Amino acid sequence: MQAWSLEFLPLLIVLSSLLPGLLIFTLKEQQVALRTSLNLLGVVLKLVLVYVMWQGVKAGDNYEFRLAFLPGADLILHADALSLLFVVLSSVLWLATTIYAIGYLENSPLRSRFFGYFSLCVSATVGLALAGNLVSFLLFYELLTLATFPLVVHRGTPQSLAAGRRYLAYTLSGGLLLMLGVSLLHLLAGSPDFTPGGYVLPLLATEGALLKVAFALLIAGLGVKAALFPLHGWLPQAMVAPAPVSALLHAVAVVKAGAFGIVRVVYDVFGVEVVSSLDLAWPLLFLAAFTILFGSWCALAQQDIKKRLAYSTISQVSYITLGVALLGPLAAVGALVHLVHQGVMKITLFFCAGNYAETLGIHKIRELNGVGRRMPLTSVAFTLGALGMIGIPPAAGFISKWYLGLGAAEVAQPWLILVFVLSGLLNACYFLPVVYRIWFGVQYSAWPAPQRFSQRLETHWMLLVPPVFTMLLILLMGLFASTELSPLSWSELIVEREFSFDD
Amino acid sequence: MLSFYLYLATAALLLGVGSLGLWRGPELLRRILALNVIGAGIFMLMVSLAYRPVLYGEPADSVLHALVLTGLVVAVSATAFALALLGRLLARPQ
Amino acid sequence: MWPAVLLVTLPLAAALLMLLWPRRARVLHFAVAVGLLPLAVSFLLQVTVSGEQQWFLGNWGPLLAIRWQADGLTTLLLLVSVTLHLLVSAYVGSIQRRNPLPAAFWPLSNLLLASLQALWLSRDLFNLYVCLELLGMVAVALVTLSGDKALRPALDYLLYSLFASLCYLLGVALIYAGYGVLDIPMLAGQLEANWLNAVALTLMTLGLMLKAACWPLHLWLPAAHASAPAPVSALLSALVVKGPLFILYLLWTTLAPAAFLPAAAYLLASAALGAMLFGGIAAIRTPYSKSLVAYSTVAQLGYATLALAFILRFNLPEFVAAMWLFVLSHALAKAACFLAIGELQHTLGARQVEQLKGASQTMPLAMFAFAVAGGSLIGLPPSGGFLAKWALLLGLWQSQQFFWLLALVVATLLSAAYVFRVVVLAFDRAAPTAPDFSPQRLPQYLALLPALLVWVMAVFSLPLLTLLKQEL
Amino acid sequence: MGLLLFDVVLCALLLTLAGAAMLSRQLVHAVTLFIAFGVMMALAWARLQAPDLALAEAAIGAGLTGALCFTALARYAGDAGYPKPKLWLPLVFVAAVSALLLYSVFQIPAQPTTELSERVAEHLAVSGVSHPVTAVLLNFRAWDTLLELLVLLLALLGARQVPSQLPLHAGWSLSVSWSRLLSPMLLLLSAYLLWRGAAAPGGAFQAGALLASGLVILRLNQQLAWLSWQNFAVRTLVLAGLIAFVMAGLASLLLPGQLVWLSWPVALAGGIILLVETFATLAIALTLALLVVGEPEQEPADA
Repeated sequence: MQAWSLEFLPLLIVLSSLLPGLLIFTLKEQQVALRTSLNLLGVVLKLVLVYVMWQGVKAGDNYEFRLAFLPGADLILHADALSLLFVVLSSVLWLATTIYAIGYLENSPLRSRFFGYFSLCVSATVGLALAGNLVSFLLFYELLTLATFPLVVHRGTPQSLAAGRRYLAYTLSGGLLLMLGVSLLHLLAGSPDFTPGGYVLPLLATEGALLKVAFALLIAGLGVKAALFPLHGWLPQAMVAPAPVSALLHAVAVVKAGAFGIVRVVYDVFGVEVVSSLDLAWPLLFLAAFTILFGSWCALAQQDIKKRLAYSTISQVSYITLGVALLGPLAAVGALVHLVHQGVMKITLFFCAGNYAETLGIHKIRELNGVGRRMPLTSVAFTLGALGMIGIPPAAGFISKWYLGLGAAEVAQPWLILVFVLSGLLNACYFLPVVYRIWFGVQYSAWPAPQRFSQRLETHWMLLVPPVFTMLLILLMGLFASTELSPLSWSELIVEREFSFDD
Repeated sequence: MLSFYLYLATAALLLGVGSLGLWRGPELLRRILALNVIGAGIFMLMVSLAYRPVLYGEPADSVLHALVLTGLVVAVSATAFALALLGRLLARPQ
Repeated sequence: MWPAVLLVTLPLAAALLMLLWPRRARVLHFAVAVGLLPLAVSFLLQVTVSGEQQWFLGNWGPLLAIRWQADGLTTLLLLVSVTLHLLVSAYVGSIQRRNPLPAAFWPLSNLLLASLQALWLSRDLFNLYVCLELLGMVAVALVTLSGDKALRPALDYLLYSLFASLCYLLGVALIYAGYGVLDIPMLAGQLEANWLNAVALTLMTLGLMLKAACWPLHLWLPAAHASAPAPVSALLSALVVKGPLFILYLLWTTLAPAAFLPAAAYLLASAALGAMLFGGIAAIRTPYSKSLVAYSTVAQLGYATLALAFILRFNLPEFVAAMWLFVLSHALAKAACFLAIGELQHTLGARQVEQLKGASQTMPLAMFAFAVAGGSLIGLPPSGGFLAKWALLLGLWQSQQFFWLLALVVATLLSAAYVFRVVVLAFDRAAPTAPDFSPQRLPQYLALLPALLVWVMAVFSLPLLTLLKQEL
Repeated sequence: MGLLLFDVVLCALLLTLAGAAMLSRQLVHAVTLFIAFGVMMALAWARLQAPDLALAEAAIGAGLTGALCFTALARYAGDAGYPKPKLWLPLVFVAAVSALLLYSVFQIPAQPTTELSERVAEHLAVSGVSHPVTAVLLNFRAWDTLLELLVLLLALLGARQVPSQLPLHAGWSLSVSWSRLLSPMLLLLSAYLLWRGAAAPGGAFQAGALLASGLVILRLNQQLAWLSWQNFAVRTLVLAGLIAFVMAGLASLLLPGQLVWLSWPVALAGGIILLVETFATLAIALTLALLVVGEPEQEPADA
């Protein structure tokens, strides 16, 4: 691999969505073809570049791009196994979501603005994944907030504006806490690159109290985006955004950014050793466990499909946090693989919810009665996603929950198994009735607002392909979990690299 | 020596009187006058300071005199501008 | 000497010529404004390379002469003033057809630049008084350009400003009474901690705080800045209020005896706290968009004042860097804000914040400029405002000021609230305010330019810190 | 002893006049008292051995400020009355502040630091003039003076932005003839003051202010129709002081060996100062006159 590509590939991966995004802003509303091709060009380019980088990282290449930024803290884009996991996830799902969004927003106004911010949002996410130190992470974390805000308020209705205000209130406060934490840590330890095993170990003896403060600030800041209880208030409201936005927000961009940040902070900043010797994991563990149950419990009460999915996200993302907080290798595998699996499953569910809403005008769960016959493919995808969420094999969700359970057993926290079982039951309680209604419910009234998008297919093909594609991913990830290509084996590789420093 | 302190005290009291006028007003014109009284107090302080060497048989401090002269011109300019603004403000149809 | 002299005299001479031949004013103005930019840049480079320079005007040697000094900070301020001057005049030129400012704008803005440059360079207590007085009067004259509605704010501004200069002058007189010296570097370290100096410094500080609109002495600012024409407000908020702040910094970092520093730090810090909180709250509550930006100036100056207070208490390089980074980034960001709001206000015929509904569809560029500049006001990375806040945070952590960290958090949230108050409205699609005429592109781009500059600033943090001679 | 008595009376008078001006019920009284106060100030300057200031104060402080104030006063004719302002709260506060200030000024050491004066005396010989105040103003601290001329110009520019019409009364024949007699004398007197400034009290400001009063008197008596900003020659003269100053500064910077702004070569210093002062006098006179009498008729000019 040539030297320049080692340096510039990470930057190119960020730019491959940023530049098309900026170009799209300047386009006129009617230039549909140009806009679409720019979008797809960006997606394809990014996927190719990510593939090259994946091969490189597997071979042990060290990709790193540096730019002088703050004194003592460069802006670093660095590719390691963990960042690549997130980069691959976001690029693949960006492909699906872009196609979906093109179909979803056909003929709606202000599309240039939408796709512009959409690309910025993905750039920020990828940048965040590649960020090589805390300061760079903070930068992309804030940019992500700014890029997603216009998407949340895209509809411009009073509801979406209110949701946007709340979103900002939460995420900006979170960003601020993160900034406080990052600056404190910068003062204590500087801002070196993320290091497997962390870099604050030398400070453990002298600065224990301040390290605890920094950890709390960082987790609180990240917890806002990861929707940890009690910082989750923005998420259910943000549902007013268009379906592709919700899909992206929940599966990759915002929520996962928080979870990913927690992974980074625990493994690569503080390190398992420091976290356990400062007893920092316990509060996080309890909080995550509570959020899992709380989210599921709230989801039960929701009658709106997207709202139910939103609360389900709150619950599911906390599995990742929980897995991280367990501090064991098996739990870590579970957490990382869940990061991917949950993303793919949740995006499928949101695509389907969007399809129901767009094609038939269905927003409430009771309106789903009998929709399986009208939209079979979408419904199959939805069912598979739901089963995965509950953790039923062979869907991907089973794998991650299995590893999390093993992890809990490994670190001798059997009570957590109880949490998993309880949460699984709750999951079943709020997903199975929906599935039941879809397939076996009797349609009791006409569809609220049916539209005919296609002669042969149940809906527009661009709305149908993405959920089917992600559904296949769910199946494949579940069935071929043991192959080398699967997220599971990649997660195992990451954990091997992370934990080899602690043994 | 006594007169030196007398003038110093007068300067301080002029500042007080001017501040009183500035606070009370009520007319804007009086406030502008009050600012001038304060200015006069400061100039008197400076001129008294310039007078100090005279007490010891030396010539008065010419630098301070020059500064006060500059200050006077600045003060009259500012007053003129303020009065012009005031004039326009009052002449304006309500 | 030449660059320094030309940076002051060129705008001055240009103003005189414009007054003689008003018809040529615009051509002359742009020729000079464009010419000054490379001059300021080369001066900056020269000072960077060969270090601090100073001159005794008239070649009379210290004590007798007025001292000019050009260090990194001064040249940076000179450059920023020249840049914003050029930018704002380009904006005025670009809206000339639509709503021309009175012809007096051209000479007055040149005089404003000249007096600012004179102020940045001067290191003489009395000369600074004359500069302050000059600056105040140009500023008031510029405010009156928007006609009769600005009369009362302008007069109030003038009276407050006069009173403030008199306070300052009294302080100078008292210092002179004790030491017979007006030169600041010569007085450095000389002042004893006695009653007379305490009174003198208090008076000067109060006067300067009144001029710099430090809370609670800010009462004149919102009305004056809101009623001035938008480009003038941009200059006033971006540059004019920074002049007294600069003098305040000079006074307290070089002149004041160490025994006074803690008390002054408390005074300044409480003023800063008030500014950050009440300025922010006022900006959130005001119904008018320009007042919002004006109150935001009050709030933002609070950060710089806070940094100054902590310079006095702890003398960490972080705080010095924070103060001047705040000043620089605020200058650029606020210019962008005022130009953008002015453009929105004029095109949409909207004086109230509520009327900016849907502006992101009708005038995306101007709104984007406002949002980008607002990002720096909030301190989002990677903007200049972030840089400043980062330095301040590091300093506060280092000196373990947990209360002030909390205050900073609250203040930042308040600034986010007032910036996004506008931005959220701009995304309202329900009933967008229709533009009165088709929006002009060039002025909007000109509003965007400083906003982008302030974000670019973040990349140049290291050179900036080198110039400010601060190592973090 | 007699001098002290004079001082006591003068100070008491000053304070009384100022206090009365601030507290009087009617504004017209306030202005009158203020003018009287100005005259007394001039007296005080003379007593304190500041003849330059006495001259300037007499012309600028008492004369021109008074004229300006009366002009403004005319506008208050139709103005509604104001509520009687509070007295005691401000009085108590101000009394406290004054007490503080009194205490502070008594802390001022009676022994002056004379280093700066010595420096002035030392360099007076090479300053080009023999009167120290003029030397400070136009040589040692010439930059202050230049900026101060700018302040004066700005007052005019600012005032021009906010024109307001005052009806000019037709000249009263007696005053017209008197003014014709008076003004050449004023002109002569101011020229003398200017010339004298090089060696003795007097100089550009005093001369300019005196000349300005002559111009104002004539203008108010319907003379000098050319006295308007619109007139190019007038404009040139108003700016002449600054232009001469800046040109002299730049020119001297071009001379070999002169590396610093506003440093006059020793041989030319006297000439340069006289040149600058002459133009400054004209500029000050015209600026002040324009400030007092305003423009005959206004037309807002757009860029």
